[in-house]
Amino acid sequence: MIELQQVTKSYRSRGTGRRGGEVHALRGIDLTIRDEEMFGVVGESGSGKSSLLRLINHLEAPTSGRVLVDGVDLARLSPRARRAQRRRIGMVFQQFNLLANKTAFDNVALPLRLQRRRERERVMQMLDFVNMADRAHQHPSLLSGGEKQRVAIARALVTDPGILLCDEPTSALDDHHTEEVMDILGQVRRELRTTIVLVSHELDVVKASCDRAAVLERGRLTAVTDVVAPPPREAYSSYAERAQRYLA
Amino acid sequence: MIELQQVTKSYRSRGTGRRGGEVHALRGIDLTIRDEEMFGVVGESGSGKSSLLRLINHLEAPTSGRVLVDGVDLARLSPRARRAQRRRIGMVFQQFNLLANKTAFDNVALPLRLQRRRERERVMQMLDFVNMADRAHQHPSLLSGGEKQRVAIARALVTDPGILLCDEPTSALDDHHTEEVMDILGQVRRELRTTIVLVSHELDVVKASCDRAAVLERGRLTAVTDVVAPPPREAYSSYAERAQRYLA
Amino acid sequence: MSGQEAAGQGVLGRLDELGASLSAYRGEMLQSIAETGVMLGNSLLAAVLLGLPMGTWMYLSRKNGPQPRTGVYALLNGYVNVVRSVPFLLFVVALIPFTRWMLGTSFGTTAASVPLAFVAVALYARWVEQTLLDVPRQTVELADSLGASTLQLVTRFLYPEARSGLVLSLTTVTISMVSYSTIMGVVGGGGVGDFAIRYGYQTYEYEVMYATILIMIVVVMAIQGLGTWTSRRIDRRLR
Amino acid sequence: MSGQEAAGQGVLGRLDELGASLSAYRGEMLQSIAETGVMLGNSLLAAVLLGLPMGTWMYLSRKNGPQPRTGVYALLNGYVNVVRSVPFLLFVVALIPFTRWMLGTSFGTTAASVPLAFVAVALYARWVEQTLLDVPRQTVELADSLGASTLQLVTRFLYPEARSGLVLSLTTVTISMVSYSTIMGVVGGGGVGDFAIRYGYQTYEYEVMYATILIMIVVVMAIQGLGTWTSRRIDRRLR
Amino acid sequence: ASDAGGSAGEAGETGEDTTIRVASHMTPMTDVVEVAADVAAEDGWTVELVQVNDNVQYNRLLADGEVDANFAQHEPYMEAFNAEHDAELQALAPIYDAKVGFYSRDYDDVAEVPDGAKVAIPNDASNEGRALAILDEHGLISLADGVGFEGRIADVEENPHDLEWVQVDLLNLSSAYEEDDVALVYNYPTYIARVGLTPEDAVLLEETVDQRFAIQLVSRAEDAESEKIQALERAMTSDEVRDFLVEEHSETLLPSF
Ligand SMILES: Nc1ncnc2c1ncn2[C@@H]1O[C@H](COP(=O)(O)OP(=O)(O)OP(=O)(O)O)[C@@H](O)[C@H]1O
Ligand SMILES: Nc1ncnc2c1ncn2[C@@H]1O[C@H](COP(=O)(O)OP(=O)(O)OP(=O)(O)O)[C@@H](O)[C@H]1O
Ligand SMILES: [Mg+2]
Ligand SMILES: [Mg+2]
Repeated sequence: MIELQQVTKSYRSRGTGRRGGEVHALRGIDLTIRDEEMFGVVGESGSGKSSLLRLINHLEAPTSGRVLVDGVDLARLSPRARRAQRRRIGMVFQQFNLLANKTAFDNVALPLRLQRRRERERVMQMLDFVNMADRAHQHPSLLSGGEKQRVAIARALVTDPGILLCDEPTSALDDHHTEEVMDILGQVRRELRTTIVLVSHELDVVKASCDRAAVLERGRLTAVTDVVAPPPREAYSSYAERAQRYLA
Repeated sequence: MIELQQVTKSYRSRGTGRRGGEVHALRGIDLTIRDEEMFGVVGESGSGKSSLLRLINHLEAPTSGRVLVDGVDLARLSPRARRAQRRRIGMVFQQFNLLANKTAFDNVALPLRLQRRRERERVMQMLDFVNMADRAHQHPSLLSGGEKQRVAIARALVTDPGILLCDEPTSALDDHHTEEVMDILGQVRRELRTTIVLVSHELDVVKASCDRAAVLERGRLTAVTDVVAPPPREAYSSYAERAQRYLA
Repeated sequence: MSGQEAAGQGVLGRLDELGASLSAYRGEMLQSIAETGVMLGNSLLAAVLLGLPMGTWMYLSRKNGPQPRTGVYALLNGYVNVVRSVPFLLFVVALIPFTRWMLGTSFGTTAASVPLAFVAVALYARWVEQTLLDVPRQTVELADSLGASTLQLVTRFLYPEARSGLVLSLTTVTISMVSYSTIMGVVGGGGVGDFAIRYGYQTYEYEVMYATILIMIVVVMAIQGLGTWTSRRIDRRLR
Repeated sequence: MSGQEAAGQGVLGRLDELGASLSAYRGEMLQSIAETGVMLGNSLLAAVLLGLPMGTWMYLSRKNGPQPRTGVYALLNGYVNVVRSVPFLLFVVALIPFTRWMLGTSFGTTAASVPLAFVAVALYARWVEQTLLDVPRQTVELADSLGASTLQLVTRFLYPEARSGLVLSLTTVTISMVSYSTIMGVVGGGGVGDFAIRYGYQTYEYEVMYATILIMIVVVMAIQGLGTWTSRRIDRRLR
Repeated sequence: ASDAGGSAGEAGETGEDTTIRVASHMTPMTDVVEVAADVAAEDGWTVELVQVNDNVQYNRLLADGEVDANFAQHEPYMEAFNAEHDAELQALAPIYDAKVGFYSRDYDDVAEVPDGAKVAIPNDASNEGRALAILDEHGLISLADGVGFEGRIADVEENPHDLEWVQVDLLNLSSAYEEDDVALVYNYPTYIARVGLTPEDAVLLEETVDQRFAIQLVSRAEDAESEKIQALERAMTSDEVRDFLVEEHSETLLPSF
């Protein structure tokens, strides 16, 4: 369970003297995300979505208020204990953040290596899970966007984290690859029972897969809605076919 | 009028020896785009959309076949005449391609300067058209994605080109900014009677604004459809409100 | 007189000596600073007037550049590599006939600027090439799509976008030139470095030597500071 | 004997002479190449063993770095700037007591490696800092999100991602060292550059000088070529 | 006073250490050392040549006990070093002398040299003083009292002919000779030979040839009597060295022993 209690986050603006000042990215957020749910966070650009996500694994410290993950406040831990805690929270980035000089396999193995674990089996199992086992020894530059994101998801899941944070995991992808990735996330949730927090500005994506969603507007939480799933999409044999049907 | 006659485009693959070879980006395309129409090009990633667009202003030369713009084959022109021809075709890029060290004003003035024209009025008029007159003296780094793209559109239009080529002009933008930009393109077409070629993988965008659309699949033209416009969207006061209504 | 007093006097004496020897050399030191100024000024002028176009040409003519010309590139690249690898002292000596042909004399501060200029041109050309390579490909594409000529591509697109990098690398070249100019005493160029060597090192006036070195460190840091500041000021890429 | 014949003999004679003088010096030339090798080897070893950690530390401790420490940064940065601005000859001389304390002697090829090492460390540290700055911020963020320690950040994330840049800048440092080593004759370090100066500049054996310079150019180009090739090979960022 | 030097000396006396390290600068000095090395080898000594490419380091090395002797300088230069560094170096034997002087491409006599002409002199302290002293001796300039051979340009008190100074590296002086508007060029015979001249062609020669400026074999004062240094001195002043100087360098150098 993730709890945000009266959380505020402000940044010193990056501008030079004249335009300097505080940016209030989040203001007085109270929010509880339940175990095993897929929770969406939507909002305009600059509304504070990424900030909220980054507070959960303490990549940013809250300016005021508390962030509890399974009852633990990361701000109060020693750096060492905080690192240990972070390892229990996976993160998927918008730009994939794969290491370019490592193969898909090595990228997925990386979190295990950081814990001095060498588990080939586990790595291959995760690559298999995201359907990338056959590309294990390719470098990211040879993979398509959707493939890269699948590897990134495998990497986030390989240590079996209880929580998976996803910051716009599909916005760099076209429709086709978006579906691919969202299918995987759905599967993660069903099969691994991971709590997933999904930040996105694409309403379709959130509507199609989340249980609940928070709507942010200029740093404030304007609503937490139960999401009503849309009717399932028609299945097409190809993008071209679908495009043609949709446009006509 | 833009005509593609039996156009083929292949690239030498970038790979090293082992994986080297030809990539057939476009195969035997026959296509006519009429004056003053808004023409969509859709297709999966890698299907050849950008290649097709870049053939029109001859940023790439066709491997075989002919590309005629208003009856003229750019491949047969001298470099000088080709440059003159290109100046009559505006282009809007996915990543905006604004010069970071020039203000919005200077970016828009740039195409005029290349022709040794100094027309302050004209530049301000275009900035006004895209609703950016009040930001004229800001540098791109201070503008939002939608604002940047609007400046880029003003730049493409400032020389009053007969044709506007847009390569995924909205895919770097969120829904909100996408609407903003598409509204401007609609206005361009209505008010300036410019022929617009719009490449996008976002079907919604194409469906909402194009008259006709070509569907590409692995370099082949699978269809040219007349687009049926969708019912107009409901008007919401804010993204947050719309998000809430859509998700629930 | 106690030992302590003697020691005290010793220190004072040395300070006095330092002051005295420095003020005795003030005129010459100022002159040597002026000489360094002349040598730097000339060679940087050459770097800007010749190195900049040369580096730009290398950028344009390289294999995947906007106007590939293998021959031209190989030539320019060869020049840069050769100038970089010949021991500078020998380079200076080898250039004497050329300098004399060009300026009528091969000795003195102006003449010393010639070999420095060759090196500055080569170093800056290489930096310009590298800096232009950092300009995003899309900028070149934009220029193409707007029908810009090659000259316009360079002056309207590449230079404005790369300007902060161009300033920063000119700074680095300047500092390298300070260090190269140290050798120019060999052909009567003078300069601060030569002053430190001749008046400090060779005649064992270590106060003069250390004072001069201090000046050089300050000057180099000032150049670096100015360069960094300027390049930040004119960089609008991120805020 | 006709004039033509005489001229022909003249040319042949000169060629013979060139061959003769070169082969006469072969032993010494080989030795000087070996000396340069020793000096380069030692200073590059220092660059890797000390300059790499130092540059990394500068990257980590700088103002917006992962672990800002103003004091540490100012210190390291000062070292780099000072070593870069002191005339190298004077730097070599100033280090003599230190070198003797460390190695028991202050002359000869090994001792000459000491000042070279100082410079190599400073230059490489600066390059390493710059190269690591080119690693995308997101990579650091990824390391953080995976709970990596600082050591892991460096060894598992930064170095693997920056490796081609690190190799390329080591190449540049190596070439600078070839040029710095030219001066090491001052403390009896020998080396190719000193060889060329002694025989070319001081005794007017121009054939020997040109031959030596040619060797240096070839060596520098080979180093550059090897460096570029290696850095391309290990770079998987784009294909 | 140097420990290192002391122990080296003792080793020599006990016969264990037969290596004599001699620092030198450039040819022909280094050649002389090599000739002497062959001579000393006959008596079982190994002379090791340490080449330094600089005019201060051979004295540093000697004062610091890193070499046993050096051969590169004249006595006044050595004394200047002693004075500044509290060193006790001692000149043992003059080996050869060079007839330094001024050369001119355009004039056959100093009297023809016009006022305001350029004069090229070396840019290292020891040779600068020597060059100025020659001009002083011939009355072209006058130096401040008491500077002797250690004058710098700043010590020129009267310069009636308004001579303009061009200071360049010793080795570039012969290049300066070919310069158009340089009227007088100081030089050593060895280097001026490069443009085909000998001291005969000089327009001004050093007059006070009192061997002050003969190149000396130098050691630390305390080692001067050691067996090792004695052996070295013998070799350096041997007939072989004299023959070498006469045969190879008779036009430019005079043996001084
Ligand atoms: N490191 C930072 N320093 C200063 N301001 C920041 C920083 N990070 C974010 N901000 C500001 O905080 C606000 C919220 O940013 P945040 O990245 O959380 O928004 P977002 O909803 O994720 O937007 P987007 O959809 O564009 O990613 C914005 O105004 C942003 O400019
Ligand atoms: N310069 C090039 N060199 C080699 N191959 C290229 C080049 N440009 C494009 N290609 C290849 O040509 C094919 C079509 O590319 P194109 O960019 O036209 O596709 P696209 O439909 O625009 O895709 P996307 O939606 O990803 O932009 C792809 O397989 C691509 O890898
Ligand atoms: Mg965000
Ligand atoms: Mg494309």
